Amino acid sequence: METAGQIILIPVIAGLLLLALPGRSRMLKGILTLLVSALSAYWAWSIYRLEPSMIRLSGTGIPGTQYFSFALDGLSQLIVLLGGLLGLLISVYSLRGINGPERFRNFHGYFLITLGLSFGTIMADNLLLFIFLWGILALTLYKLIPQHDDESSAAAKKTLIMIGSSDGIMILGIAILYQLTGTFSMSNISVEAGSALSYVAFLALLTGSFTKAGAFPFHSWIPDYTQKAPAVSSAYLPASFDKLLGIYFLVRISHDMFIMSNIMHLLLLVAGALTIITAVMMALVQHDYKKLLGFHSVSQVGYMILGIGLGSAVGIAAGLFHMLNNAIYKSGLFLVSGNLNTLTGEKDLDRLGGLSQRMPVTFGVAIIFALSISGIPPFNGFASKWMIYQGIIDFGSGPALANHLWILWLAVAVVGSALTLASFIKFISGAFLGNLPGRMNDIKEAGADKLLPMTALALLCIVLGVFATSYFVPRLFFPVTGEFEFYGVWQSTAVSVLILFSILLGAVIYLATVPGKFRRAESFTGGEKMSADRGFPSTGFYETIRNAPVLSFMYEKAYKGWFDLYLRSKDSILWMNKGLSRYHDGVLHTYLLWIFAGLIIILLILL
Amino acid sequence: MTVFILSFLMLLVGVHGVLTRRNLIKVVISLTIIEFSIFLMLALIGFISGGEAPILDAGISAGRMVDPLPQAMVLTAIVIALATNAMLLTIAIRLYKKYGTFDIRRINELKG
Amino acid sequence: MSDIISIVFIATGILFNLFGCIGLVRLPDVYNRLQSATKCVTLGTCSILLGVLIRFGLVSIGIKALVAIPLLFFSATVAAHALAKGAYRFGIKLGDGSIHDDYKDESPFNKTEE
Amino acid sequence: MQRFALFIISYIFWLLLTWSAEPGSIIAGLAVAGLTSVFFGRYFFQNAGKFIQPHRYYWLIIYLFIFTWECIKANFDVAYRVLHPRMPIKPGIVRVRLNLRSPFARTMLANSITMTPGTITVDIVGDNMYVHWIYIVSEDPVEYTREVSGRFENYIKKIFE
Amino acid sequence: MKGMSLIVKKMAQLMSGLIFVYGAYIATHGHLTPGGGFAGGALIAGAFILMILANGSGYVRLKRQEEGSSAVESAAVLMALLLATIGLAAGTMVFFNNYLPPGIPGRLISGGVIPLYNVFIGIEVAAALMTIFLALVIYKEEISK
Amino acid sequence: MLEILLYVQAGLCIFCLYRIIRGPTIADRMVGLDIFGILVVGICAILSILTGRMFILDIGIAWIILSFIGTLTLAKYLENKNLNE
Amino acid sequence: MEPSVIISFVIIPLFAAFLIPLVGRLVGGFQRILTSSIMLLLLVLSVFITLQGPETITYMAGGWEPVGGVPIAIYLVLDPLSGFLLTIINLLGFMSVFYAISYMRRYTSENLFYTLVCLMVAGMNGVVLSGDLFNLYVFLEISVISSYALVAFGVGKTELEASYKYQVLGALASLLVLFGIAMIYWRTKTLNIADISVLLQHARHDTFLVFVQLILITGFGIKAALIPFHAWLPDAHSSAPSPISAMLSGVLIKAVGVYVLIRLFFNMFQLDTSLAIVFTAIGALSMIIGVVLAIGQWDLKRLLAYHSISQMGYVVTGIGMGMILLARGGDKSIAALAIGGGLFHMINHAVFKGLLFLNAGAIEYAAGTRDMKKMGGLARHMPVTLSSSFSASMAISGMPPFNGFFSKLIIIVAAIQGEFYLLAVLAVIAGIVTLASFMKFQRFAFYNKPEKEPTAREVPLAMRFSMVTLALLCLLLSLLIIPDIRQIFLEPAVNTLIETTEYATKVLKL
Amino acid sequence: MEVMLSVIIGFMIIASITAIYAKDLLSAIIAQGFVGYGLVICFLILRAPDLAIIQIVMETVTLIIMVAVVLDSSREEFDIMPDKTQGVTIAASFLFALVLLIYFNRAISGLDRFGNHTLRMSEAYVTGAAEQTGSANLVAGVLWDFRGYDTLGEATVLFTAAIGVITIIRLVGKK
Ligand code: NA
Ligand code: NA
Repeated sequence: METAGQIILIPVIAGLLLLALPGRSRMLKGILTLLVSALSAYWAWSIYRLEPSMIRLSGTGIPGTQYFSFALDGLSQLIVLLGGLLGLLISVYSLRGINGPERFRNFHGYFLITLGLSFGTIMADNLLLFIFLWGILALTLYKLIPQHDDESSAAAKKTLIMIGSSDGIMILGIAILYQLTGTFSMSNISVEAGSALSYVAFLALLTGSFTKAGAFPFHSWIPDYTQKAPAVSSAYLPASFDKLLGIYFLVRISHDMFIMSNIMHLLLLVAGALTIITAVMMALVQHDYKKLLGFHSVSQVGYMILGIGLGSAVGIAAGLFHMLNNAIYKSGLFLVSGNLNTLTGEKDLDRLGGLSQRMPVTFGVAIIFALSISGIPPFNGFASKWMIYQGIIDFGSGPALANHLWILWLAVAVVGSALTLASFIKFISGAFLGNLPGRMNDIKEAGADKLLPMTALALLCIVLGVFATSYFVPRLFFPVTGEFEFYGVWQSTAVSVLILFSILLGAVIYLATVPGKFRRAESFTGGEKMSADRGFPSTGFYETIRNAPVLSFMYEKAYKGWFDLYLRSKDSILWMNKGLSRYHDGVLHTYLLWIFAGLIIILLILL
Repeated sequence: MTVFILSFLMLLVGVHGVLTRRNLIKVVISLTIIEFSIFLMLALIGFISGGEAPILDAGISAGRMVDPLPQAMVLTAIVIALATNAMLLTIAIRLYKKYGTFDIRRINELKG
Repeated sequence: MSDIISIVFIATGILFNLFGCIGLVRLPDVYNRLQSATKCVTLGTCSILLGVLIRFGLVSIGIKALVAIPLLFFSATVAAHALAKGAYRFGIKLGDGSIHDDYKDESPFNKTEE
Repeated sequence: MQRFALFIISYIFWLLLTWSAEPGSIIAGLAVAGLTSVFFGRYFFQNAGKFIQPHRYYWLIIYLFIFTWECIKANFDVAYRVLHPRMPIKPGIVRVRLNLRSPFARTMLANSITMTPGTITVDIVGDNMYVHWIYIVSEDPVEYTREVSGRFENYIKKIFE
Repeated sequence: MKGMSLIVKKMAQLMSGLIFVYGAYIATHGHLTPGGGFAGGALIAGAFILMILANGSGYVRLKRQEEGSSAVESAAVLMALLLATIGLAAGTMVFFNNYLPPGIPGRLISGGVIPLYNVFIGIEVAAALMTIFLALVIYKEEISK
Repeated sequence: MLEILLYVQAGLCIFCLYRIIRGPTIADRMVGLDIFGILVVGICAILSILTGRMFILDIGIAWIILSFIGTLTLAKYLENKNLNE
Repeated sequence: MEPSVIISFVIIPLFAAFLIPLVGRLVGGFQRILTSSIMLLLLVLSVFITLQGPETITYMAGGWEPVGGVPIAIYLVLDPLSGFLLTIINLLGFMSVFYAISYMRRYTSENLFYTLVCLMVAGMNGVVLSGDLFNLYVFLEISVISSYALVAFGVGKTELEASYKYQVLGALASLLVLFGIAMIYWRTKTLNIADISVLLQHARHDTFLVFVQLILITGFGIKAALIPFHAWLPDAHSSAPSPISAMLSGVLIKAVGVYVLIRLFFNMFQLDTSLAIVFTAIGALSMIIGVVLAIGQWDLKRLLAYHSISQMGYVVTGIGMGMILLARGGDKSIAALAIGGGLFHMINHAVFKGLLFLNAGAIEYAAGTRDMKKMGGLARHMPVTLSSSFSASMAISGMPPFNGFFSKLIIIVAAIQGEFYLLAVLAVIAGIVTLASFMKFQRFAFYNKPEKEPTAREVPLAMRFSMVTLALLCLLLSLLIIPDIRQIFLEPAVNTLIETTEYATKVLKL
Repeated sequence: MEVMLSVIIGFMIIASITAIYAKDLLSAIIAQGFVGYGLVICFLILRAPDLAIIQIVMETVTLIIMVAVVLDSSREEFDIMPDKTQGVTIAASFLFALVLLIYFNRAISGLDRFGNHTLRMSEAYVTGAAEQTGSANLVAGVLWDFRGYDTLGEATVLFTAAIGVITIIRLVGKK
């Protein structure tokens, strides 16, 4: 109980303290942050070791504490542990603060606040407390983007608007839950799906989880964020902590708070599938590697949702495991990208190349991460994806529509893996292979403080992959989901075939898309001239995809923001604004007319 | 009740003026007409048939007097109306200097 | 007795008022209307006030009427004069039937209205 | 002196208005009259000393009668012209020479002329007075001057100059 | 603002004093006859306005007059408020207490504090209306410059 | 008797209203309003007899004064407007 | 407590208002010091009174006791709801006046400014304390007339235009109110709200009452700037000097608009379902249309002004839902929740919207423009303004840990509880659009790259003080969610409305 | 009595319409003056001398201010400018008027008829209050004793207006 208080309060207080410190003492801040993170990780570990229990502060006699109830169950303990470890890793990486053009002074402070509040959010049992802390995280997320120019401030704005909006929608869901169950305590809520209200509540809470985790259609803040924020921020939040929280909450919803109906399962599966496909398609055509990673952050969420959407023990375990794996390799990738960015100052893959000689360690870990994310054995990404495939195949035996469609989910998962692979081949070859541009001759490998966490993460990728079935999955996830059977790791022909197929497909796509070096070509689609930074190498791509006119149409619309919920809503609101503003024509008599019209209408209603 | 209806009719005339006249001063005049009709209505409400003016005098007993309260209200309201009118007219004259017109349709820099 | 006299005065006054008002409606231009109306109505009202004075005698109310007469008289006079001058200065021409205008030379403003 | 005259007149006016022998009222009147003379005394009659010359009051009373008579006469005249179906009027503005010097006397003359039905003083410019006349009896300046102002001028002179 | 004709000027000088007296009469007799501070004050203002109308604005120093009337206005309404507050401060703890003896209705000195209120409000109203009027006149002079 | 006279006197207002509505010049309307003011003084006087109450004449006197000031303002408008233009 | 203390809320600012023109021109700085100190005094007094406990204090001006059970004096009633409003008014009044010490130095005629502010405060205090319909009208007029002048204080083209429109619509509203009062007097022959309440308690709900309620809802609806009666607000609130904008948006529309409406509809008339529905519908419309109108604005203060409409929509929706529930005889606890949410949002809105207007003033003071397109890059130069405006923006958008989050939360929870699902959804949507428009503000004012690097500097101390204090309040008011604190401040006010007829009982001591 | 009142109110309505529709602002002001003075007659008939006197005063003051305003500006209603929505607003206002008139008529049908007013709050103001306040004029008593608080507010409103006018009329607002 004391530990639970410490793990929340100490980082927050330390963070506030750091915010108050003057901006110059960066090293001091880094050390302090590391210290607090280590402490937190330790506390997280001890919390993980505790017996599941409820912690209520209402007995302390301090006014207002009846809302402060925390629940330690398997899930939250696990997530707290993962959070503690990830936080420690990132604090190591950001030890010396953030240098270069992206440096900004309040990173450490907000980092620690976010850390503490995340622990609170994960442990919270009272939904009001939960949404309260969850909402503050949106603000720290916003504050972790340095807004020094038009684009970064636009990205920050978009991020907070989307996250904040989802918070509002979650409030709606929470209110409905309260209406249905009469309690705010998550551990006491178990809603039978059926009434329209329960579906609305489910959808509302799902929105929150999806937005935080970055799933389709609420994903569009992630690419913008990752493109503009410093790599550490991206590694910290969109890649790991937001996923952690979002997926945690998704599990909470679908596993604990709702008794899922078939429709809910179908919904999650569709959302997962769409997330995988749309995001990876977008990732495929990015030139900005930070944005590319951003789209992959989205795409990987699809797998987690797919897994959790299955609803089976193996599915949920797979989802959580994938989340863990993703946090590891995606943080790693962001750190790699951060190294690339700070060392070269470039964001565009087309302007990089041949860095493998200059940055061998980075190159090595990047390959591990890339293989891992693409689901190649023996890395951790493979292990969790494989569990997802297993879950899907199991799922196929069920009676409902969603079960009958199992082959579709499987296909999406496999194709998604293949496309991921293709795009990471592009990333690796674009950044590390090929010719080294002349101006990058004197680039040196990053310092040990940067390399160490990356290497650690790469090792984790291997360890988690190799010992997945034998150690990690049973130890970590069985307490949460219950036990299940594995189909044997290498024996299953079906799974092996799938994996081989995906590797082949990925290679084919890559080769078809990138015949040699990337070209900078002005791209024209449907007569629309694309801006250079959004453009994609048209020739190579169209040679393969030419036969799919639907895809080209979709890409065109995607670039115009047709699938960006944010832009669409913005446009429609502004359209309404224009319409309404037109009637505020500045003439007094229009206003008088409204007043009397209103009076008459009210009269007619009242009578 | 005719008198009440008539005074309400006057109020409506004022409302009509407020709604249709586009001149700053005309709007003020229309508002004044509404004011008048409300004052009138209050005085009508307080009237008691055969009542005397509420001022004590030789031979006037307090028993048969009209209600002094609406009169006090109207008195206050008249002064308030005067204050409002003075302000409105002052603004109107300043606006005329700035915009060169009393036409409300041309005084619309603030919109949207 | 005084009642009857006072009523006679009042009736006469109202008669004068009537004449004045008819003049106000019938006469052709503003100067002529001023002529008839101001004078007749003022005198008529003075007559009514006299009626009041006679009715009550020299008590508070009668004295008020007495005080009111010169006040009314002077104010109406000055008002009529000011209106006449103002109208001319404003540029309102004498009516068609007018036969003489010596003031024309004094007033440089001959803007016509309506 | 001006102030004192105004004080007296104001006080009399107050007493007439209140028409009460209550001591409070009489004292309040003194205060009010005093204030009046403070605010407006400066602009009152230029030579208020004329107030204490009794013969002026004599002429004033005579004048009042004559004026009233003229008024009534003229009133009927105007009534006749207004009510007559053909409206026999010959209006116009005539110039009348003034023989009075003091501004106040001129004012009183103008007022008398204005209040007599049929004539209105339009303006006084220099020594000329312009009078609108509803029925100009003659085009001859001497004659119409006599018609318009001659009736009152002598009395006014005696009263106010 | 120009003055008006000689006739108007002379008559205004003659009458304004009487109008002032009448205004004072209405204000002080508010508890006996209709009127009171508001009507009386407006009449008093009328007396001053008449002078300015007739004689033109040149005859007073407008700015100083305006400031003066504004100050008088504040002082008068402050006095009225003080009168009302005295009831509170005097120990009765009643705001707007009529703490003077009521006297015999119909006499000038009656009604307790009411005549005092009327006097102060009369002054306030007169000064307020003067302020408004002078402000308009000053504005006119300023913009025509 | 007096009441009839009162009605007649009040009825005379219609003439003024006619002049105010018809004009034709602005000065005509002013004359109409001026005359109306004076007529009302008469109404006050008659009412004071009818009700026997002194203060109605107070109103009459106030009316005389204020209508005078009002008319002067209007006349002043006539005088000054042309000069300004 | 001595009942006559409550009269000081009116007398003290009036004394100040009358003294300033007299002494202000002789003693330099008198007006600033006097106004700030009396506002502080009133603030302390109102907090003190609130802490005294929830009893109702009536005070009869003139000391006239009821005759035969009929109240004849003007009643001043201090009940928890009035106390709640008093605190808001004087809090924001003090903050704005203190802010103005520096801000208003750029304007001429500070004496007039402070006089008018004191009058406005006196008027608002008078309105919320009044237990008499006509007295309420008189004080309402004092406050709105001074606000008319304050809106035009800059005497620029648009200021005057805004003030004119505001005045015409405001005058119309006042006339409707007066007309309504006349009608009520015609029926009940009394002006005392409590007495009227007793008389109307058992009245049949007939055409007369509908008509009067219609007139009053329109009149006070204009004052509260609820849609469709809102059109004057964006002009007026954006044209006034910023401390005044803060007071207009922060308290005036509440004190003379919403407060009176709820006081009359809950405590004077019988609750009526269809009226309650109309009231709520107006609130919901205001909530959503106001925010849609706001988001397209580029004039910072105009954006804020439109948000006032929207936020008052929240308040009215919350209270309206409670009204519907009570009128239908539904669950009182849910009604209490809804009304509590509305009132909570009322004070929250006062704080954060006041702060936002002060921020806008600071930005205008430093950067010389209100056009967000021309701003940018101020984050580095104005840290205090940045952080306080961020707090306020997040508070108004309903982001935790700021106060707005909790009030919106309560309103939404109450809406769901009361089965007003559409309203809950609308509230969420309005919240989202609010967030979007305040992110726009943050981005364009502080972070965007401007055409040329701004030379703005952080504003003077007095302005910073007010902004920082209000920003802290944005956080501290969150504590009102805690029942023990709520019991002191919010719940008694809610109970005043829930126990509709108790008002009359307590005031008349029946 | 009611007949005479009705006739005068009728005159006032005619004058109001004139005021609203006059093309010339000064004519409108004069017509409005007629309405105001007509109101005085109504007050006299309704036994409200206090109102009569204050109404004269205020009407005249308004007249003076209005004349001062048009003196500095144009008295044409406005320059020719076509108004597309004029027809709509006029039609709308007639509609509003019709509906409101109907419901006003229905609303007041249950209320006291003209002249049948009874007293509740003001009962105490009329009976025996003169002795208590010492004021023969009951309206003055009500104004300054029973409702002195209101009247102070009224004086404050006028004070506010004076301050407001000098605020608005300043030529320079910002340094
Ligand atoms: Na929100
Ligand atoms: Na900008």
